[in-house]
Formats: sequence, C-alpha cells, structure tokens
Amino acid sequence: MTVTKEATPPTPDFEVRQHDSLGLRLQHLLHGNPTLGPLAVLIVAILAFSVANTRFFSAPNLSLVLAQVTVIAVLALGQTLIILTAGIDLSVGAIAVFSSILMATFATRMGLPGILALLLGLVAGTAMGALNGFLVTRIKLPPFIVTLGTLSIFFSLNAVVSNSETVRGSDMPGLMTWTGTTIPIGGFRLTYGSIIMLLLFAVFFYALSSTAWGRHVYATGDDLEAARLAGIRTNRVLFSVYTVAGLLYAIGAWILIGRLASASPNVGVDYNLDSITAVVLGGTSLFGGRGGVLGTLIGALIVGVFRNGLQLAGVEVVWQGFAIGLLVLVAVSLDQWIRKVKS
Amino acid sequence: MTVTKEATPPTPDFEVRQHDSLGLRLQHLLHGNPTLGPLAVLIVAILAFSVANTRFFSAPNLSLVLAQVTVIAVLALGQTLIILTAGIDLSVGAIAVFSSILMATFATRMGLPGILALLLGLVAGTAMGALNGFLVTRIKLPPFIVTLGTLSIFFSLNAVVSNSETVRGSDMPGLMTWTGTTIPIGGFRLTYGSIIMLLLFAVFFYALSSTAWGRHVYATGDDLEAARLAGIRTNRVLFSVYTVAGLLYAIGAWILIGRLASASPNVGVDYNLDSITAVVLGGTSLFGGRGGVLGTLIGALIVGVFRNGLQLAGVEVVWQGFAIGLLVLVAVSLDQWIRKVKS
Amino acid sequence: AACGGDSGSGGEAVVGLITKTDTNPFFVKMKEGAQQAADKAGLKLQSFAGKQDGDNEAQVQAIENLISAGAKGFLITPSDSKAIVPSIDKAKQQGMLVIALDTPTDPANAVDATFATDNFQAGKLIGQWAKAKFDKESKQAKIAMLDLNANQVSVDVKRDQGFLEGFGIPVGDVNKIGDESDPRIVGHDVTDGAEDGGRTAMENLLQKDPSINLVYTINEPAAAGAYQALKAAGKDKAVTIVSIDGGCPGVDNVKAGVIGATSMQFPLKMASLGIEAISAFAKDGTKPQASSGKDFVDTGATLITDQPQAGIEAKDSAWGKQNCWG
Amino acid sequence: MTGSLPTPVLEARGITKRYGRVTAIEGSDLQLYPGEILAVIGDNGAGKSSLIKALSGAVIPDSGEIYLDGERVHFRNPMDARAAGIETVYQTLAVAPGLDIADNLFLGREERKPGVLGKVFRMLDKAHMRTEARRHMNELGVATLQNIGQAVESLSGGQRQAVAVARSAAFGSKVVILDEPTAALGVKEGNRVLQLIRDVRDRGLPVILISHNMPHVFEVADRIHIQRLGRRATVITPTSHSMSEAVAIMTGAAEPPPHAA
Amino acid sequence: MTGSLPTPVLEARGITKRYGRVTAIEGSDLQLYPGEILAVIGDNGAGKSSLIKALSGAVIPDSGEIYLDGERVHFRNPMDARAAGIETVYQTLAVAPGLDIADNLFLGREERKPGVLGKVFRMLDKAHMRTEARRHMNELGVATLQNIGQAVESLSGGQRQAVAVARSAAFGSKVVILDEPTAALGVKEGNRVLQLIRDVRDRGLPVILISHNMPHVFEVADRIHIQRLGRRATVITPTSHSMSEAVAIMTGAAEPPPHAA
Ligand SMILES: Nc1ncnc2c1ncn2[C@@H]1O[C@H](COP(=O)(O)OP(=O)(O)OP(=O)(O)O)[C@@H](O)[C@H]1O
Ligand SMILES: Nc1ncnc2c1ncn2[C@@H]1O[C@H](COP(=O)(O)OP(=O)(O)OP(=O)(O)O)[C@@H](O)[C@H]1O
Ligand SMILES: [Mg+2]
Ligand SMILES: [Mg+2]
Repeated sequence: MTVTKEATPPTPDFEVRQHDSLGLRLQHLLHGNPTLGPLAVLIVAILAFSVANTRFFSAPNLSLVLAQVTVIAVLALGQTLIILTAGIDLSVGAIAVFSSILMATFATRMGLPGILALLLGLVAGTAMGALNGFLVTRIKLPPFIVTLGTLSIFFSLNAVVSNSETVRGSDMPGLMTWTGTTIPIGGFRLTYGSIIMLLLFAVFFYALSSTAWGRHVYATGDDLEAARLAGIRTNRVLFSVYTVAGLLYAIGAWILIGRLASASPNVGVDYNLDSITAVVLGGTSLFGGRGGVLGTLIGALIVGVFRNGLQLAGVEVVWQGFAIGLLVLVAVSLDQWIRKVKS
Repeated sequence: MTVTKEATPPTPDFEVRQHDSLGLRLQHLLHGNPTLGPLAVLIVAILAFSVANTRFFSAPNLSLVLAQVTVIAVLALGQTLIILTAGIDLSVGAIAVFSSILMATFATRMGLPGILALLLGLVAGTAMGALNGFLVTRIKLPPFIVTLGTLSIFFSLNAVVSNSETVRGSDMPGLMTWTGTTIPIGGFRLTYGSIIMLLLFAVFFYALSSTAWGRHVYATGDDLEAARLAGIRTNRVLFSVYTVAGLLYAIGAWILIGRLASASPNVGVDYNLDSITAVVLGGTSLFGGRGGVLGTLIGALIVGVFRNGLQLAGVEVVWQGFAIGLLVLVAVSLDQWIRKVKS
Repeated sequence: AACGGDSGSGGEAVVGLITKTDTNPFFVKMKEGAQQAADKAGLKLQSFAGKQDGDNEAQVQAIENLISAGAKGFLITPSDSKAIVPSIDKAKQQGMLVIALDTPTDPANAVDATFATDNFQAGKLIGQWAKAKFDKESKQAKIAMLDLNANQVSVDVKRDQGFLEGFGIPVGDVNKIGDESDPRIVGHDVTDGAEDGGRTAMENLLQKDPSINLVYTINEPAAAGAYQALKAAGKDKAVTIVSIDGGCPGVDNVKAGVIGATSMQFPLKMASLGIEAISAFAKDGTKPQASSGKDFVDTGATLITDQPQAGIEAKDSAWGKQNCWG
Repeated sequence: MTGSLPTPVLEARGITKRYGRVTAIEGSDLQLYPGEILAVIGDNGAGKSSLIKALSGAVIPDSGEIYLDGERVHFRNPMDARAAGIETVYQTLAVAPGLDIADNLFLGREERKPGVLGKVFRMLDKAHMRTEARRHMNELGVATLQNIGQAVESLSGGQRQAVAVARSAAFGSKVVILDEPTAALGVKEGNRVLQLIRDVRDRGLPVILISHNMPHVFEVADRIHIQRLGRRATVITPTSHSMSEAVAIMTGAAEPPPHAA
Repeated sequence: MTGSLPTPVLEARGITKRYGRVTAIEGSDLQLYPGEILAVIGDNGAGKSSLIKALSGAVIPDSGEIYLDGERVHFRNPMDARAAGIETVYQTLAVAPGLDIADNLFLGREERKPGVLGKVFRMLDKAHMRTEARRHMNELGVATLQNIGQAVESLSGGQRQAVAVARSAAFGSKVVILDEPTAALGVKEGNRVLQLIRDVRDRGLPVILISHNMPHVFEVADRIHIQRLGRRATVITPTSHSMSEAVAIMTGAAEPPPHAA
C-alpha cells in the first residue's frame, strides 16, 4: 500500500495569487489586526463628538480624557491579563483602593518615608493578587468565586484599616502624589501617571507578543488542558498572571492617589465593571486566549471619550446612561461589522 | 485487509464488577448529583449558625431567610438559563426594577386595573429580555456587551419613567402586593412570592431535564458550533432563553413589589452580582453547558443563610464583608473537595 | 403598642442602627455615637448597612432581622424615604420605636421621631454665604452643580435646591434637580459623592464652560475631587467651592482654603440622642418631641468658613475642627 | 455506475471558498448520483471538508451553486440541509461534549413520551432513546461501552466517532455525508462502518465518503472523486484505476485523466 | 527483538485507572525496550490512550508503578514526563487553537534571540521559529499549507495532526509516544510519518505507536502490544503473527498466546 512514486511537492500555486481589490486589501489588514475595529470605533466617536462641540477636539480636553481614563486603563491592563487566561477579576477595585489606603496609612499614620510606603503598598497589592492566584491554582476555585470572595474581604479590611476616613494628599510625602503632576507637551498636559500608564501598556504589549511568557498566557487561556498536555506549567502561568495583575492594581492605586490628591476608601465602586468593559470593548474575548492589551487601551479611551463627549454635548444626566448604553451597543456592532467584512 | 473471523462481542465483563465500599458508593452518588456539593455546604452552614445562635434555627427565622432570598432566587433562575448557554446577563437588575416601576406606573399613574398592569409589566420584561436575545442572536454581539448596554439603557429609562420617585404599595391595587402576603404553615410563614418562586424552579427543573428544549439549551451552551452543526437552531434556542429570562425577571419584579410593599427605582444595585453569585455557588459553570437550576436555588439560600446567620451571630457590620468573603471561599473549597473525592 | 418585654438571649435589650452604607465616614460617626449611648444605657446595639446609597432592600432585611431579634427600637437613615415605610410600619406594629436619622421618611410621620439635619437648610446656608461673598466682590456667578447620582434621592435634591434657593435662583419644582433655566448655572453632573467622581465631573463641566467660578458639591469628598480638577486647570484661586457635611477632613479643607464654606452636621449627636430616646421609651414609654415649629428634631447645621460674610452666622475652621461631626 | 447518468441527487458547481488569505476551495464541482457511494479523496488541506461543509450548509460558499435533485438550493445553515434530508458526520464530529450518548444521538430530533405526558408536557422518552442508542452503538460493534449514560467528552476517540456515525446513519433520509468516519475507529469498528455505509446505500440513499484509507475507499466506493489543491482533479472508479494510480493523481505525481461525466 | 532483553527504557506495571463507574485500565503492564518501535493496538475503548496518558503524566493512575530506565518515577503532570525526555502526541492533539503553527511547535520551549535582546529582554526569535516550523511541516509532506502564520484552529484536520506530530518528533530526547498520529493524515503524509517514526528510532529513541491502521503497524513495529478490555492481552511481533491473527486476538475472537517477555 506504500506509494513510492511521488513528485516533489509543488508549492501551492494559489499562494501567490493575490486578490488586489481595495476591499480585499482592507479585509486582510483587518484580519491581521483585530485592534483596528475598536480603533475605528474610537475615531468615529471622536469625530462625532468634535462635530457636536468644537471644544471637544482640543489639546486640553483630549489631555483631560487621557487623565480621566488613566487609572481605569491601568486596572484594565491587569484585568486583560487575567481575562486572557479565561479568568475574571472582581477584586480589581478592592485591591486598588485598599492598596492606596495602605500606602497612605504607611506614609502618614505610620510615618514611613514616601518611597518605603510606596514600595510596601506595591508589595501589598502584589500579595493580594498572589492570594487570588494561589486560590485559583492551588485550591482550584473558579476565578469568579475567588475574586468575589477576596473582593468582599479586601473591602472589609479597607474599611477597618482606613476607619472609612480619607487621607489628604497634602499630609502625604510628595512622592505619593507625584503621579498627578502634569507636564505640558505642546498644548497637551500629560500627567506622570498617564506616562506610567502608557509605559506599562508598552511593556505588556511587548511581553505578550514577544516573550515566551506571553505565548504561555495565550495558550493557557485558549485551552488549559491542551496547554497542560503540551507541557506548559499552567499553574505557574496563572499564578504569575494574578500576581502581576495585583502589582498593576497597586501601581494604579499610586496613580489614583496622585489624581485625587488623596486616598479615599470610598472610591472605586465601578472599577470592576469599568475595567471589564474596557477589556471587552477592546475586543478581548471573555473566554480567554484571544485579544490583547492595545485593544484594552482603546476600549478605556472609548469609555472616557463617551463620558466626556456626552457631557460636553450637553446631554442631561438622566439621559447619559441611555446614551452610553446605546453607544456601547453601536460601537460593538460596528466592530462586529468590520470583522465580518474580513470574511 | 478485511477481517472475517469475528466473535459475537462479549459484554465487557467489568460492567458488573462493582466496588461496593461505602466510600465508592458515596463517590458514585456525588458523581451523578453535582448538586449535592452545594447542598452539603448549605447544611453545614445551617448547622454552624444554629450552634452560634439558637434563634437561627427557628421556623420564623428560616421563613425569613426564604423570604429574603425569594426575589434573588427568581432572578438567578433566569440568570441560570442564560449562563447555561455560556452567556451572562448584567441587565437582570435593570429589567427587574424597570418592570416593577412599569407595573406600578400602569397601576397608579395610568390607573389601569391590577391584572392589566401586571400583565403589561410581564410583557414589558419579556420584551426587554427579547431585545437582549435579538442583539445576541441577530447582531451577534457578545452577551456581556449586550447586557452591559441594555443595563445602562433600562436603568436610564427607569429613572426617566419613575421620575426617580417611589410608588407606595398602598396606592396600588391589591394584586400588585399580593405576592408579599404570608400564609402560615406550621410555624413557618411562607409568602405567596416564595411559593411562586418554588413553583418556577420546579417548572424549569422539569423543562431543562425532561424536554427537548432543555437538551438544546445544554447543547448550545456546551459547544455552540457543534450544536449548530448537529442541526440545532441555536439562534432560536438562545433567543428563547433570553426572552424567558426576561419574563422571569418580570415575575421577580412582581414578587419584589410584594416584598417591599412599594416599587422603588433605586433598588437592585446588587442584583447582577448576587444573581450570578447564586448561580456559580450552585455549581453552574460560567462557560456554559454544565449545571442546573436546583444548584442555583441552593446557591441563593447559601447567601441568604450567610447574611442572616452572621448578623444573628453578632458579627459587626464592618467585619461581615470579611466573613462573607471567607465563607464563600470556604464553601466553594468544600464543594471542590467533595467533587474531588468522586475521582 | 405592647412590646413583649422579652428581649431574647443575653438579657440585654437590643437596639438597632441602620445606615445607608458602612463605609461613609458620616455613618461611621453615627455608629460611634450610637455605640457610646448604647453602652451608657446598657443596651445591645446591632448595626446594619446597605452596600450602596439607595439600597432599600438591605434596609428592609435589616428591619426584618431586628424584628426577629426582638429589638426595642431602631434608628434608621432611610436609603429610600418612601419605600422603607411599609417595613417601618411592620416594626411599629411589633411595638418598636423607630427613629429616622439624618433623612426623614416620606411621609415624615411614618416614624416616631426624626433626628436630622435640615438638608434644605444646610444647602441654603452655603447658598446664602456664596451669595453674600459674590455680592461683596460684585462677581457674576457661573455655577457648577456637582450632585450625587442620577436617582435624585431626597438628600441630594434637598441640598441642591436649598443651595439654589439660598443663592437666590428660582428653583422651579423643589423636588427636582436640574429643571432650572437660570443662565448662571453652567450644568449639573454626578459624582457618586466621592473624590474620583468629583474630579471627573468638574473637569468635564470646566470643558463645557471654563468661566465657572462657583462650585456646589453634594459632599466634601466630591469637593476635594473638584478642587483637584480646578487646580490642574490653574483655576483653584479663582473659583469658590461650597459643600455640605462638616467632616474632619472637610474642615481641614476649609482651613486650607480648598472649600470656601461648608455646612456642618452632627451625626454623632443625632445617633446618641436617638439611642437615648429609645432607651427612655423602653423604660417608660415616652416618645421624643419634635423641635418647635418643625416636624422633626433638628440637630442643627452650622456654617463653617474662614471667610465670614456680614449677616450670616458662621463658625471658623478652628471651632469646626473641635466639633467636626460631633 | 458510469455511462449515461441520471440527474444527480446532489450537485455542486464551481464552489469557491476563501478564508482571508487562504483559499480552501477554488471552483470545485461535485456530482452525487442516486444510490451510489461516492468517495472523495485528496491530500490534507485539499479542501475536502470545506467542500462538503458547503454542501451541508455549514459554510456558505463565496460563489458557486448547489443543486438538490436538479433544483438550485441555498442552505443558510446546517438545519436547512438537514431538513432537506442531508445528514452529515463532520470531521470534528459536532457532538455536545457534556451530553450523554443518547442525548447526542437524538439531538434535535428528540422523541417524546406517548400520550398526554409527551403532547402536553412535552416529556422526553428517555428510556426509549437510551435503548435505541444502545442498539445503534452495538450495531457499530462498539462493545467496550460500559455506561450508556456517560458524557460524550469522556468517551474514547473511537467511541465518540461511533456516536456521530450512528447518528447520521440512523437519520439520513436523502443523502448521507461522512467526513473521515473511520479515522479513529478500530479495525472491527471500521469494518462495521463500511458495512453500515453499504447498508445505507442499499436502503437507496447515496453516500459521500471522505477518507484517507485507500483500502476502505476501494472496497466500498462506486466512484472516486479526487480533490487536489481546492479543485476536483478527476473522477475515477475502483475498477478503472488502481490504488497507487489514485494516490499518484491525488498527490500530483501523475496527470489526472480527462474527467468523464 | 525477542529473546534476552535489556532493561526497559520505560515500563508500566499493574496500572489501573477508574473514572467513576468506568474502568479504563485494569492492571495493565507495558515494556518499551531501547531502540524499538512498540505498537499498541486494541479495540476502541480498550484503554490505549489512558495507558499512555499514565506514562506521560497526563493522568495519575489509581495504582501501579512506572519505571524509567529501571528507576521508579512519579509523574505528577505532563511537564515532569517531558522534562524526563518523554514526548507525546495525544489523540486529542493538545494544540492551542488560537496560536499559529510555529507557536504551537515551540510551545513551552520557545527560542530566544541571541545576544542582549534575548538574554535581557527575553525576546523570542520569531523569524527563526517560523523557518524551522516550515521546515518541519515540509518534512512531513504537508505541502498544501498556504500560510504558516495561520491559527491552528483554522487548519484542516490532517494539517493540525501534522503539527502535533512534528512537535514530538523534533523534541523527544528519550521516548516518543504517538497516539494515532496518522488517523487524519492523507496517504502521502501518513507514509511520511511512518518514515519519521523509523528515523526517530534510528536516532536511537524508542517509540510507542498507537494505531488502528494494521498495515502501518505491521510495516514499522518491532513488537506489538495488544490491549484488550483494559489489560494487556499479549505481545506479538509482525513476524510471529499475521494481521488477521492480531485482529482476532484484539477482538477476542482468538485466545492470546501466552505472553513471552
Ligand atoms: N476557518 C478557516 N480559516 C482559515 N483557513 C481555513 C479554514 N478552514 C479551512 N481552512 C484552510 O482551507 C484549506 C482546506 O481545508 P479543508 O479542511 O477543507 O481540507 P481537507 O481536504 O478536509 O483536509 P484534511 O484531509 O486534512 O481534513 C486548508 O489549507 C485549511 O488550512
Ligand atoms: N475522563 C473520562 N471519564 C470517564 N470515562 C473515561 C474517561 N476517559 C476515558 N474513559 C473511558 O475509558 C475507556 C478507555 O478509554 P481510552 O480513551 O483509553 O480508549 P482507547 O483504547 O484509546 O480507545 P480509542 O481507540 O477509541 O481511542 C473508555 O471506555 C472510555 O469511555
Ligand atoms: Mg478534512
Ligand atoms: Mg484512544
């Protein structure tokens, strides 16, 4: 039954055959870059709001939108990592707020120097993330349950430690609020917090796309069992993701202190939903393994642009919820439609 | 290459070989009934709280817990259906609250008779569910995004229609608040709402386990593409699930009016998370296709028992969050451990 | 109403405190006051809280649990003034004394007594102060209104409308935020009563109209957030912020010039007075009396400012620091 | 089977399907005549699965036409094709992993209890479906099955394939399409499936069989469609060509003979 | 290969694995000697996949022992086995569907760029991995692959299998285990895989090959392990028994000869 006569395999002749119409070129472009969908949505939104109010498309206002989304973008970055592994993190707000309270408490009530307070705060956030990771990988609880539990626990500890009281930025060492300092670049006024945020996105874009760790994160989220059989230490990958996310949330906490010039135990009620929204608007699948961080940045910006643009357009508060809901649906439909074009 | 000599296939001899130790019997029992894990957790919780405070295990208090979880259980029932199809519904609270406001508005401001107001409210809830279903199946948006958008839209409409004002039960026809009426059964005081809730669970338990529709819901959630290839009209199944869920939420709204003796636009902030929590604690997988409604009922009861029991045990408010978080983690770990025993 | 006299296990009579949330420092103070008074009177305090402002159902559950625990009575800051009434009725049928704290119920006589700040009055005070200040400096006001949320809960409405009335702006329907047409109002936005919401709302309103020079804020955290937005825009000197609460960090902000004036309330006092009333009721059945001319016991609101205006009674921040949320 | 031919039961003309840069099928034709077993062979990636997916409504081709009994049809989804009597076993099997064997066999055509229970309460006749399921599985010689209530995901690779094959054989009413139905099967089970394919044909239903197993193909096929680089290279019969000739055409080592049909 | 035998490279003794009510393997043994190709055959559901999963750490047996070079080993997960040089192609393939071919081939052993980029920034050498991937795929004769950057989930069944086979052949350092590696492959590709298996053996690595394809088995195997009802029925060689004898033992139609080894 063995076949002996065998020609050298011809390179399939249709590899070269390109369909070079403009539409097909666009198809292929979008095919390779799923981030372009959300990007198109963002651009359309910016254009629309610019027409609605000329003030919208100005350097100061755009800087503002960036500053407004900075904290949520950093938190959504951590959330993206977790969602890529097919997990979900409901404790993101709790970890961020608790970390900011801890930093403030270390720096004021306990009188530690700024750098030490900051470092301890970062360690604390990382540890909280690691606790999530431990529960997910060792006790094998579903991420939803784990973070639901720790959400409750961290918020409770947060109330206890802070005594529900706000710590003012002016009582803290300058390093704590440094992230809120702005530097003018042209007409733009970037905060150091925003710069840190952009740097973090660059780092994780690189890590996900160009390191082995990134491949393992995708493989684990795509099909945990297959990744395990392929010899990936999936537990180690998952643990690293939750831990790194904790660190990111703590960095978010630092930026939060700078932005508000205070550490308040009562902020962040919407951080969970907002961060997940940014991730999903950015095109990352909640089922894991598909998506990336650039989309998340765009997703966060979309939400920021909607909120700011609607206010500038003079939409009444009661109707803003309606408008945002509608815009989200339209935005994702548009994205879906763009993807459909590709096939 | 065909093999002609072939014996009649012997019945595999190890089918009969049973390993009849007690442990293995337990294994098999648990294997076949994944609901037993949550049930065991519920029983342990009830026992523990009964020891902590003798008042806990009394007919009036247990009736109270049942009444307290009734609304969330009905909402979680709809949520279960959606999660079984690998979806998620963030608009559950918005639909329930908006439906209750609509019922109240029909019955008072518009002066319709109670039965008509109720029916229109049920239709409205169903229509909202159907809108979700339409967006999921026709526009092919991810359920998370769809319900995030409609959440915002329904809550906004809710504020507009209600004028942010509460309607008192005493101003409504008796039918509206009938669900809150209690009937004593022994020392227990069941509300009609709780009875409706239990009936709904029975109906959907039957529908999921013993009708073709139920099989199709599981198949669709398990592997959408496979179900589609196998010839299931998955879009129709999904649409039916979202629509039925909308109806269930509206029934929940009716029970809610009875329970609070008012229709308030401001309730329900936690219904999303609470309903999903009940589903997940009940052992249904967020990835679809695995689980069932009985688990959800138990999951809802677990949360109710925790809240009530902790309060009776005299745990301070600030620490209650901590305790609930911890209990959720312990409960699910216990469940996980029970499942592990089975293999 | 005959209360069974039996207060359950332990022998100590149970009293309850139900607040809107457990994280707001205002309610933390309340709890402190209630605890002190309860300890003094030998009562056992059980406290409850919703997760979020507006969480009526949690309060309904709390009342049910208190009934089940056989409490003598309880204090409540209703999250939904109207919706809570049927549950309060149930409690009263069990012979409990119910006192509303801070926020009255609707109708107000659904409870046995209300110990509250007059939120409308508190708003009016800062409105009058701002009016006097702007008149003195003969500035034309451009006002940003930073409210709580889209739900128009009663505290939110009362403070907002009180401020406008005090400032002399026709308020239209006093039960509705945002139906004014006065051009001095640049816009309303919501803050969730927290710093992050305050900052974002202020930023967006400033983009809408950079000439804003007066900012009303629902509470002091929102004010602190708004200040950060103004500071980043380089307008912190030119804009006046007024607020309501009188929390200690808020008073510090008055001293630092962040907040021009704030109306101080006295949650600790409200709660301790409330517990004392329940204790008295448990002993001999006396019910508390309302302040003269009002349908509630006014625990007062005091204007705190370091820029006193003629004809408007106020205390300075030093006094405020000593009495913050006393 | 060659010679003057009747109207094809199922016919595809000039089907093309592209995925982004990848061309899966490029103007491919196919004819299936009444009562025949048509084998489709070709290299990996030649477009066999894509072609039959187009026939069964699972993918919608970019261009090309499909005819059923000489009439143009447009299948928008697998349900349409199924309603037209075309039953397909996909290479990926398309089973619901969490459901058990009986559920999967009857998926989409569940049987209800007789009487009121079934009519009004729409109650499934689970006992009957289980019995039937066991019978179908036994027919395929899958004797190692220990528990008919086992979730399909916990079956061995071959057992799972047997479930999919049993389903199509039991319910096809016009055309049965099998995409590599014996790939994971043991020798005995594989032979049973071949027998089953013949039985189906003898019931009058034409069958399309995709397979890499040349002995199987040459054993049962009436005609052999050779797919190459997304196109039909030619159609041969087991008598006109030998296995190695077929393989040579398939791999491009030999020129395909001009296609007679 | 029979006669006095050296220490087995890999040996399983009395492995048992149960899933709830189902017994997958029941005290099964296996020996793999240096430099040999050991075929494992058996009916569907006979426990072949379960047995090799136990050898590769993918499942932990309920009881039984595993020896590597005569030393008792305990694999807690596939990584342990892989670290010990055992490379496995699972019947389910175990590929990450969303990643592309090169990513999958190098999954878990990615190559970094030389120099600072690789050492400090840990940058992957994607270009190199792609080139290598193309080479490996070509080696298997998968010529229809149009786009090496295609996600594995969009590959045809056979292409996907080729990815998994290429991975194990390229990286196995002690033992290579292949669970039905040719099931979805075309004739040409299947033969390439057989050649590859021989090449691996000639490199000195012993191979375990599970297959239902008797001609394949008899073509390459040195010894044939027959699995039946969860147990090893016997071990034969292609010279000692004919295909039909092997099939008869496998299906229980004939008594297994007493097992010599
Ligand atoms: N969804 C898809 N996206 C991109 N490419 C695809 C997709 N489906 C199939 N292809 C490509 O189309 C070509 C034909 O695939 P098809 O599955 O039809 O091959 P086949 O002949 O069935 O092969 P096999 O014998 O291996 O099953 C392959 O090159 C494959 O990679
Ligand atoms: N996870 C599981 N849960 C329950 N039963 C299982 C599981 N995995 C395997 N089995 C059962 O164990 C038995 C052996 O399965 P295994 O996959 O080892 O068979 P196999 O010899 O590889 O068959 P095939 O040739 O069809 O691949 C089968 O009856 C199967 O149903
Ligand atoms: Mg194929
Ligand atoms: Mg197998």
